[in-house]
Amino acid sequence: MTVEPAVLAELPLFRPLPLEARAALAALASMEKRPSGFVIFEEGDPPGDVFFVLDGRITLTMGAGAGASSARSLAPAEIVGWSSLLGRPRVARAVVSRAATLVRIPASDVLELCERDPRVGYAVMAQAFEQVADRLVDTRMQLLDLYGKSG
Amino acid sequence: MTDERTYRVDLMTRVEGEGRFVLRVKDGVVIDAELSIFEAPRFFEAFLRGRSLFEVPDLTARICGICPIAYQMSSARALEAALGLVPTPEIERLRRAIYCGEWIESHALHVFMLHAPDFLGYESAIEMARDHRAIVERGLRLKKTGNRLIEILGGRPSHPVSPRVGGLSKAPTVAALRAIRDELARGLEESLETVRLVARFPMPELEVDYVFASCVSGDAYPIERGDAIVLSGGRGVVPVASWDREMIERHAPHSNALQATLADGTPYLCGPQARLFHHAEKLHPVARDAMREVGLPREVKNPYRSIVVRAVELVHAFAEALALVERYEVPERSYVEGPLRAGVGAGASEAPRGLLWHRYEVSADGSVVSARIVPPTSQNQARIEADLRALGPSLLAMEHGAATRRAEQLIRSYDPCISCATHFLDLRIEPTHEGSA
Amino acid sequence: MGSEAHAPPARPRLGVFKLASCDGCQLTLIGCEDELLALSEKVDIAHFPEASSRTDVHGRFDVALVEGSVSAEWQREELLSIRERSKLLVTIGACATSGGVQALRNGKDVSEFVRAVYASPAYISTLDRSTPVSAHVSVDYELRGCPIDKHQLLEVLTALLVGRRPAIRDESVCMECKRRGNVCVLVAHGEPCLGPVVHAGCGALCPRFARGCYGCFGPKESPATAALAARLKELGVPAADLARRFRSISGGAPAFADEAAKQELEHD
Amino acid sequence: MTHPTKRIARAELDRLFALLSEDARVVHGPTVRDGAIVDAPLASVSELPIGWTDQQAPGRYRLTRRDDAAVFGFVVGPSSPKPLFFPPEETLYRAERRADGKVGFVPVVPSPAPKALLGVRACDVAAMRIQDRVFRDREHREPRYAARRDDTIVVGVHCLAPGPLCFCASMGAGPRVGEGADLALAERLDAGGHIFLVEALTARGQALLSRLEGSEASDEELRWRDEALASAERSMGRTLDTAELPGRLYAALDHPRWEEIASRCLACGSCTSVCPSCFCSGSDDPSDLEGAHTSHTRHWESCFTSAHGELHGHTTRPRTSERYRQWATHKFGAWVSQMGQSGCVGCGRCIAWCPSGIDLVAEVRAIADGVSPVTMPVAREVTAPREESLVPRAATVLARTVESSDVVTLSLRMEPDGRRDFAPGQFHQLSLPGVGEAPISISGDDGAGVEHTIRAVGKLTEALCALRVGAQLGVRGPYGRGWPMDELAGGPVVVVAGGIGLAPLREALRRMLADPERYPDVRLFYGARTPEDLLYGRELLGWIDRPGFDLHVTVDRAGPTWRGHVGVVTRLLRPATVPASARAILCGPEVMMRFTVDALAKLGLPHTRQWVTMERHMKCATGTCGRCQYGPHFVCKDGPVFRFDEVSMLFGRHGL
Repeated sequence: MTVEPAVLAELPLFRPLPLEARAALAALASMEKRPSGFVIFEEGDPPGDVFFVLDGRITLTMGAGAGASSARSLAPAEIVGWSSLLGRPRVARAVVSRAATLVRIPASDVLELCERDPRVGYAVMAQAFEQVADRLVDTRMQLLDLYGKSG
Repeated sequence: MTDERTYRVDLMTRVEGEGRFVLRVKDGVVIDAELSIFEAPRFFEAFLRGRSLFEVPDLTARICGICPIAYQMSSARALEAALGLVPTPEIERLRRAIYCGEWIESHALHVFMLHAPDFLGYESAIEMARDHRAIVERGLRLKKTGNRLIEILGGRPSHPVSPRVGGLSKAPTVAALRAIRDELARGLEESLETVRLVARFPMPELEVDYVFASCVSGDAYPIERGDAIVLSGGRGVVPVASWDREMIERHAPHSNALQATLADGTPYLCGPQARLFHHAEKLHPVARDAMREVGLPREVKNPYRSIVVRAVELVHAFAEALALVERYEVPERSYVEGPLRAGVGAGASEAPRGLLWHRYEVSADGSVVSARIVPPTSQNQARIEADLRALGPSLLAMEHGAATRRAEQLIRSYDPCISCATHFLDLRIEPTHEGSA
Repeated sequence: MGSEAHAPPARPRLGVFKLASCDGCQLTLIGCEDELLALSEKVDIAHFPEASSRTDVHGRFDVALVEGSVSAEWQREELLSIRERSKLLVTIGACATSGGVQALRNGKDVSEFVRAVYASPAYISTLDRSTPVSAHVSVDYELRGCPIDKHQLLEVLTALLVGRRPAIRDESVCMECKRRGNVCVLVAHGEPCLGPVVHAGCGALCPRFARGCYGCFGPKESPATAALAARLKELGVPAADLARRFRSISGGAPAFADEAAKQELEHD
Repeated sequence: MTHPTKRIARAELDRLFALLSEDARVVHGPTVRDGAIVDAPLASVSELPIGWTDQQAPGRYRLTRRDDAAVFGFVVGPSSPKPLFFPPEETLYRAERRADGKVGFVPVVPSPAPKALLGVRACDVAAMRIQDRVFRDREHREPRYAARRDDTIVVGVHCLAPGPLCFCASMGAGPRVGEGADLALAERLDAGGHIFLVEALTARGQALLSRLEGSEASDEELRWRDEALASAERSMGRTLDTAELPGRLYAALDHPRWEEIASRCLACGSCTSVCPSCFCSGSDDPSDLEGAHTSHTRHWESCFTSAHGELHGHTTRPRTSERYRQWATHKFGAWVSQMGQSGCVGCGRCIAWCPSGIDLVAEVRAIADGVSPVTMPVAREVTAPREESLVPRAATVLARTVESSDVVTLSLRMEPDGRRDFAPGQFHQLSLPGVGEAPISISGDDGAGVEHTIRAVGKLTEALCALRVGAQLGVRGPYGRGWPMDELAGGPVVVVAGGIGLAPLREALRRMLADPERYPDVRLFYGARTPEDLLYGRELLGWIDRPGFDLHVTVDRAGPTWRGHVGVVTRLLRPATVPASARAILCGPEVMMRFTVDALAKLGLPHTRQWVTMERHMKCATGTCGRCQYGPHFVCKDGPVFRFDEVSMLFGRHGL
């Protein structure tokens, strides 16, 4: 499925881009529908594409095996696979927990775009940074055991 | 064919502290009689060195949980001798009162909880209570009264806080001490009952010729004060300060024990029988009547019969305590003080289980230079083993278990206080601790 | 509850054990004159050599009361065995809880001690340190005191039997002293008193008898030993004396041992 | 103010004593014991400390002889009247738990002999008024205190020669004996002789005065007294500026001096114990060997003990600096919002009897002088006191529902009448004789009984969770301030719950859903650790289709079958789900509420539109034990629900 540039305008990460940049990215992007239970990537996989949730729900879990714990579920418009923007392996496992529509873009194309225009690069990275920081806060709250200590 | 029998108990029960005994009889001859103690040493004499002399009664109390006042009193007396302090008669009466509390507590504990089950055939007083609840409850009541008396005068039964060098840190109000009067009066009645009770106990036979050693305390039956030490058998009276020249302690490898004997090697006995022998006429008249009533002689040669002597002393302690409480007035001072000086002093008193002797050397700044403590159980230990040897042949006619119990019962007769003894008794710790490992 | 017949629950088994000690703490159990017989109906006093010839050297226990410190190797071995066989292990008293008065040997040359006391030192086998039970095995509850207080002992036994936390306060002796209406010996008489840093439980006995607390119950929670030492110095207590006061009945407790060491350093 | 005043001779004191002793009244007064002047029952005037005085300095007190025969020629000793009315240790009730699971409670209320107090200083009279307010004249009237305190005759003594540690004038408590005394004496000992001016402050005092032999006091004598009092006021050993002191102390919570004091403070509790107004207490439930018979006892406690700050097995004030700060800020600060007056009367005892010699006045001045104050809450209106004996009543378990592996809901019938009155957000004190007592919030009314959802985290909650239908337990309450149901009406309501925090919110939710006209828009945001920890699952599902109700649930960790949100509850709070006009009520652990409050504030909800429930260890639940004191509030009676701005100053801080 092809992706309309207008779809990218809905995603916070790409909202700062000039129209032509969004159109260029849209040409590289694809849209896919995935059923519940589909594994988008596993923790530790090599870097690859980045995804965005259009609808449905994606759950990220960390720590494979019996001790797996859910980190968070992602709401529409959130980025899935930000670590690829840094060229790092996947830090979590991403599973579709409610049938989802995803936009897929190769991370290398996004990075290339950023390098070409540092202002665009700054805007994209600032957005990505904020989403990552947000997740860090959540993780911290989970570590604090937000619901546990009371009687 | 040789007939060799071994009677042994690896963990002695109903005694204070941990010990075991072995009695071996071969072809009717006792070849080994050994009371050994595997209690770990605690080094009191060693760590007292360098402490302030005022701390000594608090520390020596910790030698024994049953007779701490005896330790406090003997050490305080020794230190007073070193400093040249002379407590007033009022202070001495207070000391006698608290010491009576300890006699009551310790004798009631021993007579009812530790020794009586032997005579009536039980493993413990708790078990005995199923059939003889009234007797056990009486024992507990008497013991409680002793403890209460100590509490009023010293705060708590074990390691009371008031005894100090020079006297007691604080004297009770008249009302506080009188509060125990009725309890003591009832205890006096019940202790008389106790004499009658234990006098009826079936008594195993054993006759021993003892050399008796006991404190002399003026005209009084000796409790809290030893002016001198008297020996029987024409051996005369020894000043407290030179007791360590009359008596020697020997490290006897065969018995694992540091044993005291007289200088000529004669074992001697201290404790209730010795006190009665030397001082029967000084007992309170009520106690003397009780003696007469049950036909107890002044010289008790059967060690098992010490339970009756203890009961008589219980009567005496109650009568004495009652009199002291009734006559009590708050003294001007509850302790005497004086300047520090370098010196040496010895002191003795009569712990419930016998003569307790202390000697200290102190420096001019009031710290302890050296300490020596000779507790009753160490003095009696050679005697205990000698008595075991005497008992040996009579056991051969008995079933083995009963014979072993009879031997253990004999050791209990001396009310041995093993923790007290430990700090000086030899500790040849055997590789296997058969008692509990 | 249904109507089906239930066998009465087995009485919990109690064991009383002794290491290096004076017997005063286990004597406290016999000293519960009013409660002893009732207690023996509620619990099976299966091993208590001081009180009964019925012993169970190898048995299992629901509650083990351990008196005394570890000061010989065989005691360490016995302790490991007691721990293995007991559901709950309760230390009773200062020896078991902090090493006791015999911990005064710690840090000293014990062979010299042995020579000082014993005529034939060759026979003596002992560890060079007297250590608390908790240095060797895990402890479920530590009951303080030299000796322990009988009401606290009953409270611990009751709480363990009923299944609640023992109501034993870790406050200072001052709290007890004030509740009793004693006049503070430190403030009113300048008497050195360890009460402000010592664990309550004795009923503030020493101040009641006009003397300063000497620390039978060991340090309270967060004991301000340095602050107290500073204050006592203002009152004229020399460092060497302070060191001895902290290194006494509960001298093996780390808070007191550390303060004593500080004062000894200063003195030297 | 003129009161009838007589001049009596020194010898007439004996008659006064005899009058006070009438009707078997026990006369308490100062006397010499153990090197100090202490309070004790007296047999005669001769037992008063005639010719004695005291010398006081920080950490030092010495009794010395005067060179005259003054009867009241000293300041104050270590004991105050406090223990006569609020004993250091007492039994409040006895409880029984029978083999059949039934429980019984018998209150212990003393019937003491009536008392007269002779020679009470102005500061102590003021302290008695403070204690009256704590135990008798506020929302609750504690019958034991009242039994000891009512019908007590108080003969005060004007303080004409204050000591070096005195500062009653700064605290408005002296040196003139004020309200609370029946008679006030002024002792005059000069060349003119040894006399007393006796002033009647009450009708009862007047009646006594009329029976004393003496003449009406002359103008000269009254002038002498007033001048002596004025001079005493000027010669106080210490002074303290109390203007806006609460606000200044609370503004200085981070002052480095608190830590410095901790290097001198022994945290021994001597100061609070000698304080004539300190009222904090702890309680124990000693039982017999079976736990069948229990006594509930209360004892003096101190904010310097670890137990006092205990909350769920850890202590909230582990540091001495925090404990000292708690004491000083309570005494001079929180007390004002709680009782309408400072807790300090300036008697100086805490300075004299501090073994370390810490000078409270100097410390407070060092910390609070020159600090700009924060705004403090005002004291709440004192309602007519209602009898509060602190004795539980029996309740019977009607139903037991297992909510999760460690959470159980018990529906309880209150014996004997089955009443079910409570407000959503209030709590009950649930107890099991022999095991203990704890505050448990009320989670609902099921039409037959009052529901309590309990998580098994300790010995008591484990035992409560194990109770079977038909078993009994003890209940006190309901206590506390619940959710602001009236203020929530009208607009959108956001309800945020974490874990078991849904329990105290459930009844509020039920009532809102049952009344859609008042509560047209209710949104529940609920987070739990795992799907298994979610409470009331079936009931929540039943609510989903209600018009005007929105449910958002999230869990921290989920298995593969979970299709819902994963992540912390704050992630659910977005502009799309939280209208800026909403009011919010929150319940969960403190850390969860802290993040939630911030998230809601970002979405436009000011602190004044958010309510939280506070957790503290509620022991007495009536504002008399001091355990749950939280800054200027008692959580048990001023909370547990607070509008967030009432606690925002303290929220999330350590050591409070």
